[in-house]
Amino acid sequence: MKVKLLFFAMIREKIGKDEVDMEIFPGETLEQLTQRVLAPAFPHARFFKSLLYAVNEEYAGPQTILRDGDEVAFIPPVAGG
Amino acid sequence: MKVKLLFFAMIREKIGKDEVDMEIFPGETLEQLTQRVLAPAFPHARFFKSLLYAVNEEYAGPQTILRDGDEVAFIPPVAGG
Amino acid sequence: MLLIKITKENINREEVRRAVAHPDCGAIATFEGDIRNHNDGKEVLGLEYEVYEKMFQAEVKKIFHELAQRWEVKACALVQRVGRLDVGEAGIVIAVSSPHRHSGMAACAWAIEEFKKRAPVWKKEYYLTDAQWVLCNHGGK
Amino acid sequence: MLLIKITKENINREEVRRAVAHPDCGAIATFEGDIRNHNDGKEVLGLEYEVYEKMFQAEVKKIFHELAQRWEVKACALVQRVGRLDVGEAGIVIAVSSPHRHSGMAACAWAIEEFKKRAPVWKKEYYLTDAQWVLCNHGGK
Repeated sequence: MKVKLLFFAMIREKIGKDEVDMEIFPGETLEQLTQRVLAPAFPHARFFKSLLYAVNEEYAGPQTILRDGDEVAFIPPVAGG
Repeated sequence: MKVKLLFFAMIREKIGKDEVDMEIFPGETLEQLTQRVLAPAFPHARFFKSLLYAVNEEYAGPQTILRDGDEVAFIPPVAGG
Repeated sequence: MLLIKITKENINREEVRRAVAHPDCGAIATFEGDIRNHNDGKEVLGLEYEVYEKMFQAEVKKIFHELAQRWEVKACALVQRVGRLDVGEAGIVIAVSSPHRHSGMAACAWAIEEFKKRAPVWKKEYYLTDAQWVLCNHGGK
Repeated sequence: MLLIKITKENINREEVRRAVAHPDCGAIATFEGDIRNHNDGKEVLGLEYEVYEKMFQAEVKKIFHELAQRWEVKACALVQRVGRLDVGEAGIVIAVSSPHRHSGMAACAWAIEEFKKRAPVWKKEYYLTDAQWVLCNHGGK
Protein backbone atom coordinates (compact mmCIF):
# COMPACT_ATOMS: atom_id res chain seq x y z
CA MET A 1 0.00 0.00 0.00
CA LYS A 2 1.35 3.32 -1.02
CA VAL A 3 0.51 6.91 -0.13
CA LYS A 4 1.82 10.21 -1.41
CA LEU A 5 3.17 12.64 1.18
CA LEU A 6 3.19 16.39 0.63
CA PHE A 7 5.51 18.71 2.51
CA PHE A 8 5.07 22.45 2.87
CA ALA A 9 6.85 25.43 4.38
CA MET A 10 9.37 24.57 7.13
CA ILE A 11 8.70 20.85 6.69
CA ARG A 12 9.46 21.02 2.98
CA GLU A 13 12.66 22.91 3.70
CA LYS A 14 13.82 20.51 6.42
CA ILE A 15 13.01 17.36 4.41
CA GLY A 16 14.39 18.92 1.26
CA LYS A 17 11.55 17.66 -0.94
CA ASP A 18 8.00 18.73 -1.61
CA GLU A 19 6.61 15.24 -2.05
CA VAL A 20 7.51 11.56 -1.69
CA ASP A 21 5.72 8.26 -2.28
CA MET A 22 5.77 5.98 0.73
CA GLU A 23 4.82 2.41 1.65
CA ILE A 24 2.47 2.21 4.64
CA PHE A 25 1.54 -0.62 6.96
CA PRO A 26 -1.99 -1.98 6.90
CA GLY A 27 -3.99 -0.03 9.50
CA GLU A 28 -1.34 2.62 9.95
CA THR A 29 -2.69 5.91 11.27
CA LEU A 30 -1.69 9.42 10.31
CA GLU A 31 -0.04 9.85 13.67
CA GLN A 32 2.05 6.70 13.30
CA LEU A 33 3.12 7.64 9.81
CA THR A 34 4.05 11.11 11.03
CA GLN A 35 6.30 9.71 13.72
CA ARG A 36 8.10 7.52 11.22
CA VAL A 37 8.53 10.23 8.66
CA LEU A 38 8.97 13.48 10.56
CA ALA A 39 10.29 12.64 14.03
CA PRO A 40 13.89 12.29 12.84
CA ALA A 41 13.83 15.77 11.35
CA PHE A 42 11.74 17.37 14.12
CA PRO A 43 12.92 16.15 17.51
CA HIS A 44 10.72 18.49 19.57
CA ALA A 45 7.32 17.10 20.64
CA ARG A 46 5.99 20.68 20.59
CA PHE A 47 6.21 20.71 16.81
CA PHE A 48 3.73 17.85 16.53
CA LYS A 49 1.23 19.50 18.83
CA SER A 50 0.67 22.27 16.34
CA LEU A 51 0.72 19.98 13.31
CA LEU A 52 -2.46 19.28 11.36
CA TYR A 53 -3.11 16.77 8.60
CA ALA A 54 -5.04 16.64 5.39
CA VAL A 55 -5.95 13.47 3.56
CA ASN A 56 -7.07 13.96 -0.03
CA GLU A 57 -7.39 17.72 0.48
CA GLU A 58 -9.53 17.53 3.61
CA TYR A 59 -8.46 18.10 7.19
CA ALA A 60 -8.21 14.74 8.97
CA GLY A 61 -7.60 13.72 12.58
CA PRO A 62 -4.39 11.98 13.77
CA GLN A 63 -6.20 8.68 14.28
CA THR A 64 -7.31 8.49 10.64
CA ILE A 65 -6.34 5.14 9.11
CA LEU A 66 -4.61 5.51 5.78
CA ARG A 67 -5.68 3.77 2.61
CA ASP A 68 -3.85 2.89 -0.54
CA GLY A 69 -3.48 5.87 -2.84
CA ASP A 70 -4.20 8.53 -0.22
CA GLU A 71 -2.59 11.90 -0.62
CA VAL A 72 -1.36 12.98 2.80
CA ALA A 73 -0.38 16.56 3.54
CA PHE A 74 1.33 17.71 6.72
CA ILE A 75 -0.05 21.10 7.62
CA PRO A 76 2.19 23.12 9.91
CA PRO A 77 0.55 26.23 11.43
CA VAL A 78 -1.01 28.23 8.65
CA ALA A 79 -0.47 31.94 8.32
CA GLY A 80 -3.44 32.83 6.19
CA GLY A 81 -3.35 35.51 3.55
CA MET B 1 -31.17 90.03 12.37
CA LYS B 2 -30.75 87.90 9.34
CA VAL B 3 -30.07 84.21 8.78
CA LYS B 4 -29.43 82.21 5.64
CA LEU B 5 -31.69 79.23 5.04
CA LEU B 6 -30.55 76.22 3.02
CA PHE B 7 -33.00 73.82 1.40
CA PHE B 8 -32.21 70.32 0.20
CA ALA B 9 -33.88 67.42 -1.56
CA MET B 10 -37.71 67.45 -1.39
CA ILE B 11 -37.68 70.73 0.53
CA ARG B 12 -35.58 72.41 -2.14
CA GLU B 13 -37.90 71.12 -4.84
CA LYS B 14 -41.07 72.20 -3.02
CA ILE B 15 -39.75 75.66 -2.15
CA GLY B 16 -38.20 76.03 -5.56
CA LYS B 17 -34.96 77.52 -4.23
CA ASP B 18 -31.83 76.16 -2.63
CA GLU B 19 -31.25 79.12 -0.32
CA VAL B 20 -32.86 82.33 0.92
CA ASP B 21 -31.90 85.08 3.35
CA MET B 22 -34.47 85.71 6.03
CA GLU B 23 -35.16 88.19 8.83
CA ILE B 24 -35.66 86.54 12.21
CA PHE B 25 -37.22 87.77 15.44
CA PRO B 26 -35.02 88.21 18.49
CA GLY B 27 -35.10 84.94 20.43
CA GLU B 28 -36.70 82.99 17.62
CA THR B 29 -36.03 79.27 17.79
CA LEU B 30 -35.34 76.87 14.97
CA GLU B 31 -38.75 75.33 15.50
CA GLN B 32 -40.55 78.66 15.30
CA LEU B 33 -38.66 79.62 12.17
CA THR B 34 -39.46 76.26 10.61
CA GLN B 35 -43.16 76.72 11.18
CA ARG B 36 -43.09 80.15 9.55
CA VAL B 37 -41.06 79.01 6.57
CA LEU B 38 -42.03 75.42 5.86
CA ALA B 39 -45.53 74.86 7.24
CA PRO B 40 -47.26 76.44 4.23
CA ALA B 41 -45.49 74.07 1.87
CA PHE B 42 -45.66 71.01 4.13
CA PRO B 43 -49.08 70.76 5.76
CA HIS B 44 -48.52 67.34 7.36
CA ALA B 45 -47.22 67.36 10.93
CA ARG B 46 -45.56 64.02 10.21
CA PHE B 47 -43.07 65.75 7.95
CA PHE B 48 -41.74 67.83 10.82
CA LYS B 49 -41.28 64.85 13.09
CA SER B 50 -38.61 63.48 10.82
CA LEU B 51 -36.98 66.84 10.15
CA LEU B 52 -33.59 67.68 11.60
CA TYR B 53 -31.70 70.95 11.66
CA ALA B 54 -28.17 72.14 11.27
CA VAL B 55 -26.89 75.53 12.34
CA ASN B 56 -23.53 76.51 10.90
CA GLU B 57 -22.93 72.94 9.69
CA GLU B 58 -23.68 71.26 13.00
CA TYR B 59 -26.79 69.37 13.99
CA ALA B 60 -28.87 71.52 16.33
CA GLY B 61 -32.02 70.89 18.40
CA PRO B 62 -35.38 72.53 17.59
CA GLN B 63 -35.16 74.81 20.65
CA THR B 64 -31.90 76.37 19.48
CA ILE B 65 -32.17 80.16 19.49
CA LEU B 66 -30.95 81.70 16.29
CA ARG B 67 -28.36 84.42 16.05
CA ASP B 68 -27.57 86.98 13.43
CA GLY B 69 -25.64 85.51 10.52
CA ASP B 70 -26.47 81.88 11.28
CA GLU B 71 -26.61 79.46 8.39
CA VAL B 72 -29.62 77.24 8.95
CA ALA B 73 -30.11 74.00 7.04
CA PHE B 74 -33.26 71.93 7.09
CA ILE B 75 -32.27 68.28 7.02
CA PRO B 76 -35.00 65.94 5.82
CA PRO B 77 -34.31 62.23 6.38
CA VAL B 78 -30.88 61.42 5.02
CA ALA B 79 -30.30 58.49 2.76
CA GLY B 80 -26.59 58.07 3.22
CA GLY B 81 -24.26 56.93 0.49
CA MET C 1 -4.07 60.63 6.49
CA LEU C 2 -7.57 61.56 5.58
CA LEU C 3 -9.36 61.80 2.26
CA ILE C 4 -12.91 63.16 2.22
CA LYS C 5 -14.14 63.95 -1.22
CA ILE C 6 -17.35 64.67 -3.12
CA THR C 7 -17.21 64.05 -6.83
CA LYS C 8 -19.38 64.24 -9.92
CA GLU C 9 -17.18 61.71 -11.71
CA ASN C 10 -16.97 57.95 -11.34
CA ILE C 11 -15.34 57.16 -8.02
CA ASN C 12 -11.69 56.29 -8.49
CA ARG C 13 -11.21 53.22 -6.29
CA GLU C 14 -7.46 53.21 -6.75
CA GLU C 15 -7.29 56.77 -5.41
CA VAL C 16 -9.23 55.68 -2.32
CA ARG C 17 -6.94 52.72 -1.76
CA ARG C 18 -3.80 54.78 -2.24
CA ALA C 19 -5.10 57.31 0.28
CA VAL C 20 -5.14 54.71 3.05
CA ALA C 21 -2.39 52.24 2.10
CA HIS C 22 0.69 52.44 4.29
CA PRO C 23 3.71 50.14 4.81
CA ASP C 24 2.84 50.01 8.54
CA CYS C 25 -0.56 48.56 7.82
CA GLY C 26 -1.51 45.01 7.10
CA ALA C 27 -5.19 45.49 6.47
CA ILE C 28 -7.45 47.60 4.31
CA ALA C 29 -11.20 47.23 4.80
CA THR C 30 -13.38 48.76 2.13
CA PHE C 31 -17.08 49.29 1.71
CA GLU C 32 -18.60 50.22 -1.61
CA GLY C 33 -22.26 51.16 -2.02
CA ASP C 34 -23.53 50.57 -5.54
CA ILE C 35 -26.78 51.60 -7.18
CA ARG C 36 -29.17 48.65 -7.19
CA ASN C 37 -31.69 47.95 -9.92
CA HIS C 38 -34.54 47.72 -7.42
CA ASN C 39 -35.69 49.09 -4.08
CA ASP C 40 -38.84 48.35 -2.10
CA GLY C 41 -40.10 46.18 -4.92
CA LYS C 42 -39.77 48.89 -7.57
CA GLU C 43 -37.45 48.80 -10.52
CA VAL C 44 -34.87 51.56 -10.22
CA LEU C 45 -33.47 53.08 -13.41
CA GLY C 46 -30.98 55.38 -11.78
CA LEU C 47 -30.69 57.98 -9.10
CA GLU C 48 -29.54 61.35 -8.03
CA TYR C 49 -27.48 62.22 -4.99
CA GLU C 50 -27.58 65.60 -3.35
CA VAL C 51 -25.13 66.67 -0.66
CA TYR C 52 -24.85 69.60 1.74
CA GLU C 53 -21.19 69.86 0.93
CA LYS C 54 -19.70 71.95 3.73
CA MET C 55 -21.57 70.11 6.46
CA PHE C 56 -20.78 66.80 4.80
CA GLN C 57 -17.06 67.48 5.11
CA ALA C 58 -17.45 68.53 8.75
CA GLU C 59 -19.63 65.57 9.69
CA VAL C 60 -17.46 62.93 8.02
CA LYS C 61 -14.41 64.46 9.68
CA LYS C 62 -16.18 64.02 13.04
CA ILE C 63 -17.05 60.41 12.22
CA PHE C 64 -13.44 59.63 11.35
CA HIS C 65 -12.24 61.41 14.46
CA GLU C 66 -14.53 59.32 16.67
CA LEU C 67 -13.47 56.22 14.75
CA ALA C 68 -9.81 56.86 15.47
CA GLN C 69 -10.61 57.05 19.18
CA ARG C 70 -12.38 53.70 19.13
CA TRP C 71 -10.06 51.63 16.95
CA GLU C 72 -6.41 51.49 16.10
CA VAL C 73 -6.53 52.68 12.53
CA LYS C 74 -3.96 54.35 10.33
CA ALA C 75 -5.99 56.20 7.73
CA CYS C 76 -9.54 56.67 6.52
CA ALA C 77 -10.94 57.72 3.17
CA LEU C 78 -14.44 58.41 1.94
CA VAL C 79 -15.54 59.45 -1.50
CA GLN C 80 -19.18 60.29 -2.19
CA ARG C 81 -20.57 60.62 -5.67
CA VAL C 82 -23.13 63.37 -6.40
CA GLY C 83 -25.46 64.06 -9.30
CA ARG C 84 -27.04 61.52 -11.59
CA LEU C 85 -25.92 57.87 -11.32
CA ASP C 86 -26.78 54.74 -13.27
CA VAL C 87 -27.50 51.29 -11.90
CA GLY C 88 -24.26 49.50 -11.01
CA GLU C 89 -22.27 52.66 -10.40
CA ALA C 90 -20.70 53.32 -7.03
CA GLY C 91 -22.35 55.98 -4.88
CA ILE C 92 -19.86 55.76 -2.05
CA VAL C 93 -16.56 54.13 -1.20
CA ILE C 94 -15.17 54.07 2.34
CA ALA C 95 -11.77 52.58 3.18
CA VAL C 96 -9.94 52.14 6.46
CA SER C 97 -6.40 50.91 6.91
CA SER C 98 -5.18 49.41 10.16
CA PRO C 99 -2.21 47.47 11.49
CA HIS C 100 -4.48 44.50 12.22
CA ARG C 101 -7.49 43.17 10.40
CA HIS C 102 -10.02 43.07 13.24
CA SER C 103 -9.89 46.76 13.99
CA GLY C 104 -10.05 47.71 10.32
CA MET C 105 -13.14 45.66 9.51
CA ALA C 106 -14.94 46.76 12.68
CA ALA C 107 -14.06 50.41 12.13
CA CYS C 108 -15.18 50.34 8.50
CA ALA C 109 -18.51 48.70 9.39
CA TRP C 110 -19.06 51.29 12.13
CA ALA C 111 -18.16 54.17 9.81
CA ILE C 112 -20.81 53.19 7.25
CA GLU C 113 -23.51 53.01 9.89
CA GLU C 114 -22.62 56.40 11.31
CA PHE C 115 -22.35 57.85 7.84
CA LYS C 116 -25.79 56.58 6.86
CA LYS C 117 -27.26 58.12 10.01
CA ARG C 118 -25.47 61.43 10.03
CA ALA C 119 -24.07 62.52 6.69
CA PRO C 120 -26.26 65.09 4.94
CA VAL C 121 -26.81 63.15 1.72
CA TRP C 122 -30.12 62.67 -0.06
CA LYS C 123 -31.05 60.27 -2.76
CA LYS C 124 -33.78 60.52 -5.37
CA GLU C 125 -34.71 57.32 -7.12
CA TYR C 126 -35.92 57.32 -10.70
CA TYR C 127 -38.41 54.66 -11.72
CA LEU C 128 -40.07 53.91 -15.03
CA THR C 129 -42.79 56.53 -14.66
CA ASP C 130 -41.88 58.61 -11.64
CA ALA C 131 -39.19 59.54 -9.14
CA GLN C 132 -39.01 59.84 -5.38
CA TRP C 133 -36.75 61.05 -2.60
CA VAL C 134 -35.77 58.04 -0.52
CA LEU C 135 -36.81 58.43 3.09
CA CYS C 136 -34.71 56.55 5.57
CA ASN C 137 -35.07 56.91 9.29
CA HIS C 138 -32.36 59.06 10.57
CA GLY C 139 -30.73 59.79 13.78
CA GLY C 140 -28.82 63.00 13.44
CA LYS C 141 -27.26 63.68 16.78
CA MET D 1 -20.68 33.65 -8.82
CA LEU D 2 -17.46 32.58 -7.33
CA LEU D 3 -13.87 33.52 -8.02
CA ILE D 4 -11.11 31.65 -6.19
CA LYS D 5 -7.70 32.26 -7.60
CA ILE D 6 -4.05 31.85 -6.75
CA THR D 7 -1.68 34.11 -8.64
CA LYS D 8 2.01 34.90 -8.94
CA GLU D 9 1.23 38.36 -10.31
CA ASN D 10 0.06 41.49 -8.54
CA ILE D 11 -3.55 41.00 -7.47
CA ASN D 12 -5.90 42.71 -9.89
CA ARG D 13 -8.39 44.46 -7.59
CA GLU D 14 -10.67 45.45 -10.44
CA GLU D 15 -10.99 41.79 -11.45
CA VAL D 16 -12.02 40.94 -7.88
CA ARG D 17 -14.60 43.70 -7.84
CA ARG D 18 -16.01 42.77 -11.22
CA ALA D 19 -16.36 39.16 -10.07
CA VAL D 20 -18.77 40.16 -7.30
CA ALA D 21 -20.51 43.29 -8.62
CA HIS D 22 -24.12 42.74 -9.63
CA PRO D 23 -27.02 45.11 -10.38
CA ASP D 24 -29.05 43.35 -7.65
CA CYS D 25 -26.49 44.24 -5.04
CA GLY D 26 -26.09 47.46 -3.15
CA ALA D 27 -23.00 46.57 -1.16
CA ILE D 28 -19.51 45.28 -1.76
CA ALA D 29 -17.34 44.61 1.28
CA THR D 30 -13.66 44.07 0.62
CA PHE D 31 -10.72 43.05 2.73
CA GLU D 32 -7.16 43.44 1.52
CA GLY D 33 -4.18 42.07 3.40
CA ASP D 34 -0.96 43.92 2.60
CA ILE D 35 2.62 43.13 3.48
CA ARG D 36 3.68 45.19 6.49
CA ASN D 37 7.18 46.52 7.03
CA HIS D 38 7.36 45.00 10.50
CA ASN D 39 6.11 42.08 12.57
CA ASP D 40 6.74 41.19 16.18
CA GLY D 41 9.11 44.12 16.46
CA LYS D 42 11.29 43.03 13.55
CA GLU D 43 11.75 44.91 10.32
CA VAL D 44 10.32 42.91 7.44
CA LEU D 45 11.88 43.32 4.00
CA GLY D 46 9.49 41.10 2.13
CA LEU D 47 7.98 37.68 2.22
CA GLU D 48 7.13 34.51 0.48
CA TYR D 49 3.77 32.78 0.35
CA GLU D 50 3.39 29.08 -0.19
CA VAL D 51 0.04 27.43 -0.89
CA TYR D 52 -1.21 23.85 -1.07
CA GLU D 53 -3.12 24.73 -4.20
CA LYS D 54 -5.68 21.93 -4.62
CA MET D 55 -6.67 21.92 -0.98
CA PHE D 56 -6.73 25.71 -0.95
CA GLN D 57 -9.38 25.73 -3.67
CA ALA D 58 -11.42 23.07 -1.86
CA GLU D 59 -11.18 24.79 1.53
CA VAL D 60 -12.05 28.26 0.28
CA LYS D 61 -15.01 26.79 -1.61
CA LYS D 62 -16.20 25.30 1.68
CA ILE D 63 -15.77 28.61 3.47
CA PHE D 64 -17.82 30.43 0.83
CA HIS D 65 -20.44 27.71 0.92
CA GLU D 66 -20.83 28.05 4.68
CA LEU D 67 -20.85 31.82 4.30
CA ALA D 68 -23.76 31.68 1.85
CA GLN D 69 -25.74 29.66 4.37
CA ARG D 70 -25.17 32.21 7.12
CA TRP D 71 -25.69 35.48 5.24
CA GLU D 72 -27.63 36.74 2.29
CA VAL D 73 -24.82 37.33 -0.16
CA LYS D 74 -24.72 37.39 -3.91
CA ALA D 75 -21.13 36.57 -4.79
CA CYS D 76 -17.74 36.00 -3.22
CA ALA D 77 -14.26 36.32 -4.58
CA LEU D 78 -10.84 35.59 -3.14
CA VAL D 79 -7.47 36.02 -4.76
CA GLN D 80 -4.32 34.86 -2.99
CA ARG D 81 -0.86 35.87 -4.11
CA VAL D 82 1.97 33.30 -3.98
CA GLY D 83 5.72 33.54 -4.28
CA ARG D 84 7.89 36.47 -3.31
CA LEU D 85 6.19 39.75 -2.27
CA ASP D 86 7.50 43.17 -1.34
CA VAL D 87 6.34 45.40 1.50
CA GLY D 88 3.12 47.19 0.55
CA GLU D 89 1.98 44.57 -1.94
CA ALA D 90 -1.32 42.79 -1.45
CA GLY D 91 -1.14 39.17 -0.32
CA ILE D 92 -4.86 38.58 -0.38
CA VAL D 93 -8.06 40.29 -1.46
CA ILE D 94 -11.50 39.02 -0.43
CA ALA D 95 -14.73 40.62 -1.66
CA VAL D 96 -18.36 39.87 -0.90
CA SER D 97 -21.38 41.45 -2.57
CA SER D 98 -24.78 41.51 -0.91
CA PRO D 99 -28.14 43.19 -1.36
CA HIS D 100 -27.69 44.95 1.98
CA ARG D 101 -24.63 46.31 3.66
CA HIS D 102 -24.87 44.60 7.05
CA SER D 103 -24.74 41.07 5.69
CA GLY D 104 -21.89 41.91 3.33
CA MET D 105 -19.61 43.42 5.97
CA ALA D 106 -20.34 40.66 8.48
CA ALA D 107 -19.82 37.94 5.89
CA CYS D 108 -16.56 39.42 4.69
CA ALA D 109 -15.21 39.75 8.24
CA TRP D 110 -16.20 36.15 8.96
CA ALA D 111 -14.62 34.91 5.75
CA ILE D 112 -11.22 36.38 6.61
CA GLU D 113 -11.22 34.79 10.05
CA GLU D 114 -12.12 31.37 8.67
CA PHE D 115 -9.61 31.75 5.90
CA LYS D 116 -6.82 32.61 8.32
CA LYS D 117 -7.67 29.54 10.39
CA ARG D 118 -8.24 27.02 7.66
CA ALA D 119 -6.67 27.90 4.33
CA PRO D 120 -3.39 26.03 3.71
CA VAL D 121 -1.18 29.06 3.20
CA TRP D 122 2.23 29.62 4.73
CA LYS D 123 4.27 32.74 4.97
CA LYS D 124 8.01 33.15 5.30
CA GLU D 125 9.22 36.55 6.42
CA TYR D 126 12.54 37.92 5.27
CA TYR D 127 14.44 40.18 7.64
CA LEU D 128 17.74 42.00 7.29
CA THR D 129 19.89 39.01 8.20
CA ASP D 130 17.56 36.03 8.32
CA ALA D 131 14.16 34.63 7.41
CA GLN D 132 11.49 32.70 9.26
CA TRP D 133 8.24 30.85 8.67
CA VAL D 134 5.52 32.71 10.52
CA LEU D 135 3.80 30.52 13.08
CA CYS D 136 0.24 31.42 13.80
CA ASN D 137 -2.01 29.34 15.97
CA HIS D 138 -4.34 27.48 13.80
CA GLY D 139 -7.53 25.69 14.15
CA GLY D 140 -8.00 23.52 11.16
CA LYS D 141 -11.27 21.72 11.61
